[in-house]
Amino acid sequence: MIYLDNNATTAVDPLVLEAMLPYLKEFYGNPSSMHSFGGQVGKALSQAREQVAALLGCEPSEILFTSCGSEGNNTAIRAALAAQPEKRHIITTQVEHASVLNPCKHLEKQGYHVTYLSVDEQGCLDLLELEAALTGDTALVTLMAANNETGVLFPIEQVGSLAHDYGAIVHVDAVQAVGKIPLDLHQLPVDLLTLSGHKLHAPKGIGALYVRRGFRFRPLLIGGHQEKGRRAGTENVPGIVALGKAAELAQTYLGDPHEQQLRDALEIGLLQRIPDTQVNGHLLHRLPNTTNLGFKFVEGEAILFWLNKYGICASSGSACTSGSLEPSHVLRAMHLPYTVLHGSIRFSLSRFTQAAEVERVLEVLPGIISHLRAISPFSHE
Amino acid sequence: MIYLDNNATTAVDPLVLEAMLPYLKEFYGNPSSMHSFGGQVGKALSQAREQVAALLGCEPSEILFTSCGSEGNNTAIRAALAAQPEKRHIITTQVEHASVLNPCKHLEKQGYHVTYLSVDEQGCLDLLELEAALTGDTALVTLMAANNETGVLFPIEQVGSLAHDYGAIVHVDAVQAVGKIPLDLHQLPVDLLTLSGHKLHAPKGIGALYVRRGFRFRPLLIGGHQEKGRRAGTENVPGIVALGKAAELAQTYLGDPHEQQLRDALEIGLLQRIPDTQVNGHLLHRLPNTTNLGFKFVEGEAILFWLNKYGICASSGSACTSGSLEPSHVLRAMHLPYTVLHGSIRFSLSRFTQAAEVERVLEVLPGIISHLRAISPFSHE
Amino acid sequence: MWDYSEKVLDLFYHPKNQGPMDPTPEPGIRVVTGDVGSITCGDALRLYLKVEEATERILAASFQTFGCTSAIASSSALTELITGLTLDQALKITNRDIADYLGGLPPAKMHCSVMGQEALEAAIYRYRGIPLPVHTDDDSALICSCFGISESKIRRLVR
Ligand SMILES: Cc1ncc(COP(=O)(O)O)c(C=O)c1O
Ligand SMILES: Cc1ncc(COP(=O)(O)O)c(C=O)c1O
Ligand code: FES
Ligand code: FES
Repeated sequence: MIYLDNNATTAVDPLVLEAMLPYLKEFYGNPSSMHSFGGQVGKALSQAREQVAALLGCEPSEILFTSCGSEGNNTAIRAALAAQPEKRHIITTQVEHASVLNPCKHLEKQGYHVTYLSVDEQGCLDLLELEAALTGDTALVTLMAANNETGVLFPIEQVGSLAHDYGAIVHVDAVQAVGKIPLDLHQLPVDLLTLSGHKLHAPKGIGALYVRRGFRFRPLLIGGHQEKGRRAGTENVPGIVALGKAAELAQTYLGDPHEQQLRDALEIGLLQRIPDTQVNGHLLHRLPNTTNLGFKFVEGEAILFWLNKYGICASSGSACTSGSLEPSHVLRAMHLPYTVLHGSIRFSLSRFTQAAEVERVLEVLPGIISHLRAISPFSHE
Repeated sequence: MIYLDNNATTAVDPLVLEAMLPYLKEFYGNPSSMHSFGGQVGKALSQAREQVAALLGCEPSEILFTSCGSEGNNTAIRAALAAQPEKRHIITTQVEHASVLNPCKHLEKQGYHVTYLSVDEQGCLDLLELEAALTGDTALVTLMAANNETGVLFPIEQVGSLAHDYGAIVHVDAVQAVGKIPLDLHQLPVDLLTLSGHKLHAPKGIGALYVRRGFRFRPLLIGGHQEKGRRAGTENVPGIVALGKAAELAQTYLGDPHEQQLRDALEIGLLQRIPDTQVNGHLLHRLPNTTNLGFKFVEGEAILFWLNKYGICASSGSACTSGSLEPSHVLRAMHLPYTVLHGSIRFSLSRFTQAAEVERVLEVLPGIISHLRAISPFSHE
Repeated sequence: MWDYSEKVLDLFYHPKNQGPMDPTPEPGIRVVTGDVGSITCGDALRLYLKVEEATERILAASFQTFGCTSAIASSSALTELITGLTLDQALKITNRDIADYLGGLPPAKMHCSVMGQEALEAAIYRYRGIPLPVHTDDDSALICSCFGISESKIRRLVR
């Protein structure tokens, strides 16, 4: 099996599994308990918090653990609005993940005014548009660090500074960025930042939210005192330990050119072998592991099924919208031509991807595309 | 180590770990993905949903997976109020878990009127008090099936019927009941029911919410289409598989007298050996695994530290308030005398508890209590 | 789980000077007690002092405590700290001194050491026949988060 769908989810690193296993076996205590069996588990949580903080360049006390990226995004958006309850304006972008867009749509029904910033054909933001949208009534600017479908990076630093000039809170959905590109929250003008473990070789079911020190945070889940009252619920100890280890490992791999070299080899190789193909998204401002390619005149699902037949996993659109039949909202926002819109495939690599796997895609995909084009009524026009 | 704190959290059953491990290793695909690698993971989720449904006597489609009991309770309360937005009254009890009480307190600030039903000295409800509190404006009756501190059972069936007579939605926090006593949702007049995996030998970080078919559910976490749009976020696949297996195992152990026999041996043994000791909570309407004992004139934390020295894990109050200095709100609601209030200890057993472990407690605890009483200023008065 | 120092745990598991003091009169020596807290609020301390009347020196001290790990350790620490001091010297002992002697206490548990200071004050004032100063509600709120205003009133009634 050739797994090139790492933006959907990643394999748990064996070292991560090794780190978490004791907490699925002998160290099952509840960290809130009044015995040293539970107490020693509490120490493991502290260590994990330090590991995650180290990757992000923040303080351990600024990290709270969640169950996934979606919870992080939902929580951050609510917390930001609760911190400035008198303001009624939100700025986001048209290409956000559903776990940001859907809460925003929901808030529109509750009387919030939401600006969805557009992107250009390369998926990039226009800072002038952002500046024009910002007002003293803007409670929140929420945008992603890196796009899950195209890998395009947004200029968090500039956006954050501008937003802060207007007194808005800045939330960054960094689910796709964390572990793939360096982030330094000591430097970045960001108040809240979301990450999700299963995108960086930790298991599914664990995530984290960065909350800048001093931020008047209001929790989404209320109940017990866990996470200093910022997230109720018995802590997912094995998941937290795993995320800590995954963060530590990610840091050691940051800057390793391996993924980008293979991604470039794949991208260039396919562009050379398959005519009428284009890269979707800015060529430079992009995650090192992602390429989104538009194969004109063919349909994405058909390509995926063929790839699947060869044991190759890739994706069209984002994993959690691919159950629907609509073309990707991200590519539509980029105003890609219809010929490309329906035939775009995302390959997303990881540190476990091997050169031979890329080779194999280069071998089989040209045949698949030409087969599908042969039966397409459009390619002959 | 002698672990008698199973109401705080339980050990993962080795069979549960075995079932989930493949999903922490080779089967890491995203169930929403468009390749068969992700697809086979989707099948595992369906199976787990069936296993949980079988334990509860409901349909698989009525189960949605959450990250913990607290998320389940928070979600259920919000969903119930959203389903009847015009009603402004909630009924709960004084002895609920913080993840029910704190949302209720929060809702009071938002204009809801909340009735906190009292309990008697045995921790039992008065159905007449419930009936007197119910009105046509009651949106929700939320109460626990079994109390985490005393194990006392509430009469869910009668409460549910009464509540339904008045058109209220019924939510049951069954976090402590599921897996310990039989529950049959085909029969029970319940609309929403919460459970948490780590209380029944699944790992921390997974839970489930039962939502009666036809209930107009509104999700707490919004975003992707996971869980049929009822809970956004990439599914915690290993956790879900584990919960499924844990539910299946729990079903096979239901009715096994082992836990209750040991609990009774422990309780009777301690009552016989230690004077001025009482059982807190109704002797019959109680979980088979729990005993809460009040040792007069001594303080709970001191007892726990001594037990800890002998490698015995127990608890005073609920794990998530033991960080605070207040005596348990549950025991206070029962109006226990102050002599008992501060010196109460919960022992909670599991199917893994062994007779020799109970023996050991019977050996050491009498000495601990008499030592502490010797240095207490009250016992001589 | 509280992160207690070794010293706290040691004095908790092996308290020094525990138990009531023999009240049989000895010439030139007085035994007094100082009480604080009550069973209502979950912690109480009775301190016994054996004082040499000529020198006002504390010849021995012992305690009985109803309370948590740190309350028991604090009480025991107090008795060690004050043995051999004159009453005037002992009055200078603060709860900080007790906590320091214990190698520190978790912040949420600092109030457990305050009880020691209060009991000492109570015993010495009783020895000298001075009425006990009334602590304002503000003070007690500072002292212990489990003594709410109403509870500190209960506490005085019970006392
Ligand atoms: C009765 C009850 N409800 C809810 C919860 C919360 O469950 P969790 O810790 O999984 O959020 C617990 C346990 O802590 C409980 O005992
Ligand atoms: C950019 C982005 N944000 C948020 C999420 C949601 O993360 P999760 O699936 O862990 O809830 C994802 C992935 O699905 C994502 O790619
Ligand atoms: S042709 Fe099948 S989805 Fe449109
Ligand atoms: S005496 Fe330590 S908590 Fe009150």
